[in-house]
Amino acid sequence: MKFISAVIKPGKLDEVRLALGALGVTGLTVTDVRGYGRQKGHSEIYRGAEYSVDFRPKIKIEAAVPADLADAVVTTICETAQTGAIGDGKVFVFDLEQIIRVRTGESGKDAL
Amino acid sequence: MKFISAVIKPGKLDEVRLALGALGVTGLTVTDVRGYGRQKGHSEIYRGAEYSVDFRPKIKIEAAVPADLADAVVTTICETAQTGAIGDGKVFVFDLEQIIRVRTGESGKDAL
Amino acid sequence: MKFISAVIKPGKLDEVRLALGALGVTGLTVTDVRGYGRQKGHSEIYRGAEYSVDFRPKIKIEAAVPADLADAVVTTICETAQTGAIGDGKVFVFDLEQIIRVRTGESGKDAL
Amino acid sequence: MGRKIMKKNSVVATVSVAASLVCAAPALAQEAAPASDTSLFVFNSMLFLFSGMVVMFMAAGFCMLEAGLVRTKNAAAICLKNVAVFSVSGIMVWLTGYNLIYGVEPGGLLGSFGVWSADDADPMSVGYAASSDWFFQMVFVATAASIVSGTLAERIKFWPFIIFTAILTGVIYPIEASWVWGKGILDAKFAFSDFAGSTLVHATGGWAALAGALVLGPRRGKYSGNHVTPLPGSNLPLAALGTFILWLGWFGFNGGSQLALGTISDAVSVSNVLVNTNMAACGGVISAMVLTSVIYKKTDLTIVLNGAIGGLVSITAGPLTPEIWQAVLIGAFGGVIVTVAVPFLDRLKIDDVVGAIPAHLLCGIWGTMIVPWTNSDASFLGQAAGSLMIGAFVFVVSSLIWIALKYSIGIRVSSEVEHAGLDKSELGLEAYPDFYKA
Amino acid sequence: MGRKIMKKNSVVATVSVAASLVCAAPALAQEAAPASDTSLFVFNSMLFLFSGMVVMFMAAGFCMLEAGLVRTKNAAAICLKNVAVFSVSGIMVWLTGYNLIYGVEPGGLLGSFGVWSADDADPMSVGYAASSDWFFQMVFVATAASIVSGTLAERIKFWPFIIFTAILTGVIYPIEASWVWGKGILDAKFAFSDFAGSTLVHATGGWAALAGALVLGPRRGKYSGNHVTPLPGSNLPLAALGTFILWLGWFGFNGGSQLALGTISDAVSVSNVLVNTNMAACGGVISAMVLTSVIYKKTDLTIVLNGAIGGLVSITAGPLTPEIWQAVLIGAFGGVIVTVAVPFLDRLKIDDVVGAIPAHLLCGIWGTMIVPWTNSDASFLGQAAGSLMIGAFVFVVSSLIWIALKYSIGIRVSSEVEHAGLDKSELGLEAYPDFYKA
Amino acid sequence: MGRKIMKKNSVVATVSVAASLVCAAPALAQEAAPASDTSLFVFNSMLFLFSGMVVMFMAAGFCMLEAGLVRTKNAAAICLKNVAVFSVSGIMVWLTGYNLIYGVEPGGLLGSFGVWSADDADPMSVGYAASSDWFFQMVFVATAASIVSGTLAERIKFWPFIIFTAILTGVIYPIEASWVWGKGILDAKFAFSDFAGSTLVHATGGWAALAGALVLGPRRGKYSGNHVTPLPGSNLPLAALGTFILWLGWFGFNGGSQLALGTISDAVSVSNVLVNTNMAACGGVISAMVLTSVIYKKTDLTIVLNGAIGGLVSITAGPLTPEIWQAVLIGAFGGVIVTVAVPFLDRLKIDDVVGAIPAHLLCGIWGTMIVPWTNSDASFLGQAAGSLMIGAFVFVVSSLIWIALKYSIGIRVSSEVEHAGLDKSELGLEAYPDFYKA
Ligand SMILES: Nc1ncnc2c1ncn2[C@@H]1O[C@H](COP(=O)(O)OP(=O)(O)O)[C@@H](O)[C@H]1O
Ligand SMILES: Nc1ncnc2c1ncn2[C@@H]1O[C@H](COP(=O)(O)OP(=O)(O)O)[C@@H](O)[C@H]1O
Ligand SMILES: Nc1ncnc2c1ncn2[C@@H]1O[C@H](COP(=O)(O)OP(=O)(O)O)[C@@H](O)[C@H]1O
Repeated sequence: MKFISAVIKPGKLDEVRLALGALGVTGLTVTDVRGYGRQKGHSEIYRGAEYSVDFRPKIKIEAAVPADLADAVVTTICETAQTGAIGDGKVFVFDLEQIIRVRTGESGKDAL
Repeated sequence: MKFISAVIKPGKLDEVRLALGALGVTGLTVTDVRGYGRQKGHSEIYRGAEYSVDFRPKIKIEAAVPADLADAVVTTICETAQTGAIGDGKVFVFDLEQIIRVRTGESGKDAL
Repeated sequence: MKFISAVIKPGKLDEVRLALGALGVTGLTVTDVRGYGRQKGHSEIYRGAEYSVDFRPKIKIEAAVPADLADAVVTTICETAQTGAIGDGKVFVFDLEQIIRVRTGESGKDAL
Repeated sequence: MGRKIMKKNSVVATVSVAASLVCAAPALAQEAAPASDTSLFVFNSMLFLFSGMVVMFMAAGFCMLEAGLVRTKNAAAICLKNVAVFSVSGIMVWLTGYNLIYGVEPGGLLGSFGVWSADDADPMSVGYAASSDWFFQMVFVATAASIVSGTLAERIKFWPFIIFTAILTGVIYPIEASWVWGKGILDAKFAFSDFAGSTLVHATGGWAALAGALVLGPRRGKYSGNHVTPLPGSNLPLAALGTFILWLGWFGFNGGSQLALGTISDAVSVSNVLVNTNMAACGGVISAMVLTSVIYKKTDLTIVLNGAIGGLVSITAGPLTPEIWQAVLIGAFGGVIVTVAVPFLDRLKIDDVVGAIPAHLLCGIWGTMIVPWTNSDASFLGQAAGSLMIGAFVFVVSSLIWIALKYSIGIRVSSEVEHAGLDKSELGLEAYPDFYKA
Repeated sequence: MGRKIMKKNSVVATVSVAASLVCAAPALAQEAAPASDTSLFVFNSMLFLFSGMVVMFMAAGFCMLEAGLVRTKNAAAICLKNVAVFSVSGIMVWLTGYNLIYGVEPGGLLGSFGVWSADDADPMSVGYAASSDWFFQMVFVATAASIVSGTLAERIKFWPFIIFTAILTGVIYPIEASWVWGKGILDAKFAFSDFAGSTLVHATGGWAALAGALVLGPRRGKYSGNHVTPLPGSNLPLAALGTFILWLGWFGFNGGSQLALGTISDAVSVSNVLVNTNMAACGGVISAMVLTSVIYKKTDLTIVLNGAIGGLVSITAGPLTPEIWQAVLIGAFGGVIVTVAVPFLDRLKIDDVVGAIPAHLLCGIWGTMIVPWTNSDASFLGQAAGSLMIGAFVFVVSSLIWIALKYSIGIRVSSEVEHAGLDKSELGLEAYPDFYKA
Repeated sequence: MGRKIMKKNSVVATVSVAASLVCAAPALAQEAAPASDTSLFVFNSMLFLFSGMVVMFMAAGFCMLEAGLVRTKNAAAICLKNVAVFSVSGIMVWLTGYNLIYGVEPGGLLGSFGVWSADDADPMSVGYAASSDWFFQMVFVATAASIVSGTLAERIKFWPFIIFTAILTGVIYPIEASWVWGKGILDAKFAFSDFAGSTLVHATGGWAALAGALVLGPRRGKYSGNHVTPLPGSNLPLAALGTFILWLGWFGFNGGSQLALGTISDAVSVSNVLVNTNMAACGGVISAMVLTSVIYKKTDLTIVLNGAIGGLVSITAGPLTPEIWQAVLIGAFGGVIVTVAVPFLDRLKIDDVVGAIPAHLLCGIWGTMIVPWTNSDASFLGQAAGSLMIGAFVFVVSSLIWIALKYSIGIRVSSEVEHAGLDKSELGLEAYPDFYKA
């Protein structure tokens, strides 16, 4: 089983969710995060003093998926979350040792 | 060492924290997240227009634990976070290569 | 490739970001989290009733880095995030199977 | 320049620190040329209209205070209730309220039911426009009703609450008010004195709220065993704004209750009322501020805001007769009551979300009982009789209605709705949808 | 005690429920000694000044209502617009507005251009201070302008909006207002009756907003195919506060429009106006509350707030003549209009962020057309003529200006700016920087 | 209909654009029948009471402005300070303030210490109710005190701040005000003219704030080397609301400072004062809006709000005498001062959280110095003398008190408390506990 974590632009969440759903990903967990990277922040002026806002708002999507689906998931995220502009984000793939469904205690693929 | 990440219902945090503490888990990190899964969102009406709120508020709990404690931790989370209703959440278990305590630089079990 | 996740005190974010940048870490993802650990919460009084606030605000920093940089990153975080007081936080090191840049589809080191 | 014009000939008078009783003014005023009949009529009507507008704005004050002291998930619902309360009050005072209050026989117990309409057939003998008086009375009723929503917030169902409000404003309040302001039994038999409504408005609202709180029960999660879990208010700047608005409105509330402005004596009285009203609020703030700091080592803003309200309610039964130092003390003791009673109610597991029972009910009783200290026309016995009679009537009738509602349509939302918040469940929206909630 | 002083000799009058027509008052009032010339002058000026101040505060009401109904990322921008609108209005009414309104020939179409200055050369024949009147007229113009900003929020560029505001307040409003209040063509030829401006102020603002909404287009993401995606308001307690402030301001708006206070008849009229104004708002709230609950099974606070405004706008054309039950009904129908029209506009893909078109335009037309029901001096034909003529003029001229602005300097921010929010892009800051936004 | 009643006979007067000097009015007014003694008394008292109520509401305005411009972690603390300041001011003006102001010998330097009480023994020679005047003076003192809390926000300890407030309102302000409004030295020797308090209230508050800012030092993290790190305000809609409330309150502040309303001349003057006050605010908004847009390519709402205040403060020393265009210019220059001075103070590393020093101190000086432009009774020399003498007195005494407090009980919270925020540390709660903070 793989655990896929992707940092994407906030406006892309709905598209990605729908595309992953179509692919058979049954669940997602989403977190609001701030990102720092090649895409530079912007500067704001407040009462005449300039300051730079280094971090940009991003969305982190996490999904546990069967190992055989992992590649497709990664590709789908890349395709749907792409705008082509700097700051589109990253996808991280981890090995997932175990997953358990709280409600039933089922584990592994059954827990998805 | 294992890294346990659990997505649970917001109302269950206190119970889970107390149960894990009793088990000997010394620390936790908590994040507010939104979840999407079998448990469907609900629809709201704002000024006569219906819209669906797809994501439900969830809480993510993360704890690094010694490998031998991992199973007990998973079981405890499942037991205390369970309501029996859809949307109770998942527990993910990862392998943790290393953990270091910032304050002292201690690593491994000593850092817990 | 390694994935480093650090929980630190909120006031230390800027320092850590600058130090990591100097080290060659090109990107970071930051999440606001709440931590529970040795550092106890505090109690507040609202309208004459005391209650304990168990969780303390913390910042989680995540960075994917080349394996050879991992140790330096961990050390740098520990050094810059340290105040010496309880609650300085932890650094977790995970193995990262894969990283992909959404914009280009590049993977591995090229994606950093 | 402007500052000087009048000071020239007034410097003697204004610097005098000799305490001349304000009651002296009327006597002297007779010498001055009186205002014409028309001017008198206009002054009186203006006092009602202007004061009424300021009191109307208290609806916004209650709304902000309550919205600031509930949790985010119930903030829109409490705003809805406040808007609805003011609207329902207006309708009910028109339909039955006004004529219940003023249609009572001298010394009587129950006025006449009937829709009100303006009668200006004989304006000079009345001395003010009929509608100006109605407007002023109406906003008072709305004030009493606003008190209840705060106490019962975060768990009461919307429509049953509205039904109760209609009965409170259309029947309960008018009946008890008729006993005093309508020259009914309490006025005739006990010379009960309540200038602007410490008892008639504030304690009445407080009794209705207390009855509701007892029948409804506390919010889930507030009390477990002997432990109290605070459920902190979500937007304290709004609560502070609400308090300032109420403070402002109180000048209209107490000042307008002089009911006349066309003579020197009335103008002096209104002025004295405003000063005493303000000083009592200052007293309430300062005593609450000092006391919370001493007891808790922290200065709890929400208690201090309640202290301001407590001071204002305390002076409302008799804002004309005290010397300033007396007004300060009366208000300051109101602040003490609030500071002590808020945690005490929690001990009794009576869950009053915004502290309305301490501020309006307890300070209302205190303010009523202390009137004889400064006003020899009132007696402790008469005041006690009025407090008791009105309290018993309002509490019993309110309890019966709450119980009837509870066992018919139900007054409390389900535990799921309470957990999710009334905003989502009853209104279908959120008060602050963009903000991430902890 | 206070409560009783005047009640003694008024108990007969006030409890009477016989419906005497308010028009009876003037006749009787003649018998009373009139106020002196000076008192009359002061009363009239005070009415203007005090009402004007309360109406000025409506600027804060609009600001809060709109800030509460936009998303966080545009909340500071809408505040900026509201502050700017009030300032620009003041300047324009001085430069051209006032003399366009009152410098028109009797029965004419266009007043004179010219800067206003106070002329108090012959105070007694005028009857009030020139500046007091100007102040009152000025705040009316600002009200009309405030309506536009709400509809066009979250996507319009700041400076083009300011240019439009200057033209609206300096030229468009003054010209149409001159036709009625300046005794121009609509007053002379059609006896068009609009007491405080259902058409002259509110529908005018609404037409200008509608023209703008059509030229500007909806916010991105609001409509896709036949699907409407709500973009919920970010701070509903502020929206409730804004509504209460507007409600308060309306007492000055309608009450001050009696334009005189120095006689018994005028004092009675102002009082009746206030009561009817309040009752119409109550009606609007209650009908919107019931209707949304029935249709959607939820009580949408934002619609209820619009209902209050809708009720107030509906009564504004004729707040003096209705009986109370008529005022309630007129307002209640305003609440119905709002509840139905808000989703209807969405069907037409007209994106009105705060519901200003239903509340100000549609209810403005309704309020204007219903005047003849209670006021025999007005005719349905005359009212229709005025509504049409003013509507056509304001809508056409506004559209032309919006189009001219669109194809010259542009009126709409880029899609990136709209996505990021106007606050960051146009103001360089955030309304709530500390809060984490979902 | 309503609109037309009076316009009939006034159309000639109101459309005249000939600029007749307002001073002409008094002369003509003599012909009209005067108001009766009683009406005069009531009008004057009403002016004080009503204006006083509106000025009292400025306390809410300051509270909202400041709560909006601090960070969330200090928002409840600043609300507490504002409530406390208003309460302490009321007590101090009663205990010592009023008699220090008006108990001074003509031409003198120091009034008498003594508790105030109302003396209405000879109402007709005074011409207004004693309490109405006291109420009006009291709210002025509270205004001066409110200025200080904004500048020193987010780092000052609560109780030392309260002690300073008590001294400022009970001693410092009263002494300097006695020199002018009490007919002391500055009035007698320099004919110093300050209609409503550009210097006496606003610059005084500003000097006290500046002294405090220097002794207290900037917030941690604001300045590092030559770099300025903004610490943005957390709730700009509240700041906008506060500004509108202040704007409204200013009509009472300046209008009430005419001190009389019972003659045609006074009614005209109050009206002119209101118009000029409004136009100066418009000028301040527009100049700040244009200037920030030109300099920074962004229209900074917070500067624009300061611009409104700056315009209002600028006109306060002489709102009666300017023509409208002069009022606009005086206010507009106030807006320029604010826009330029805010970043300039940052260069000097004087940390003024809400911009009170530019708006109240600098614009207060500007407003005072420009009086002779429109008022020939004032001289530049006299104005300069007054500005200097009051400035030196207030600044030196305030500095001494701040220093004394600093080295006795300490005035600054620890760095941990500052980091955590005053709300948690001094109040034990949070202003917005439900919201997740970035
Ligand atoms: N090494 C990294 N570790 C963790 N997150 C990263 C890393 N690099 C980038 N990110 C995340 O990805 C986002 C986009 O990265 P950025 O370098 O700005 O653009 P791009 O991926 O298009 O080159 C960042 O805002 C940050 O949240
Ligand atoms: N595959 C997944 N990957 C990551 N998070 C998931 C996944 N499936 C579910 N979740 C998280 O678990 C929560 C509960 O899952 P859901 O399917 O609704 O109920 P249940 O676990 O009871 O079947 C979701 O809201 C989501 O946050
Ligand atoms: N076992 C753990 N798993 C996950 N997070 C932890 C764990 N222990 C501590 N933390 C995080 O690290 C933070 C600091 O830990 P704490 O024990 O308070 O201090 P210290 O690390 O200085 O001993 C906690 O607030 C929590 O967020």
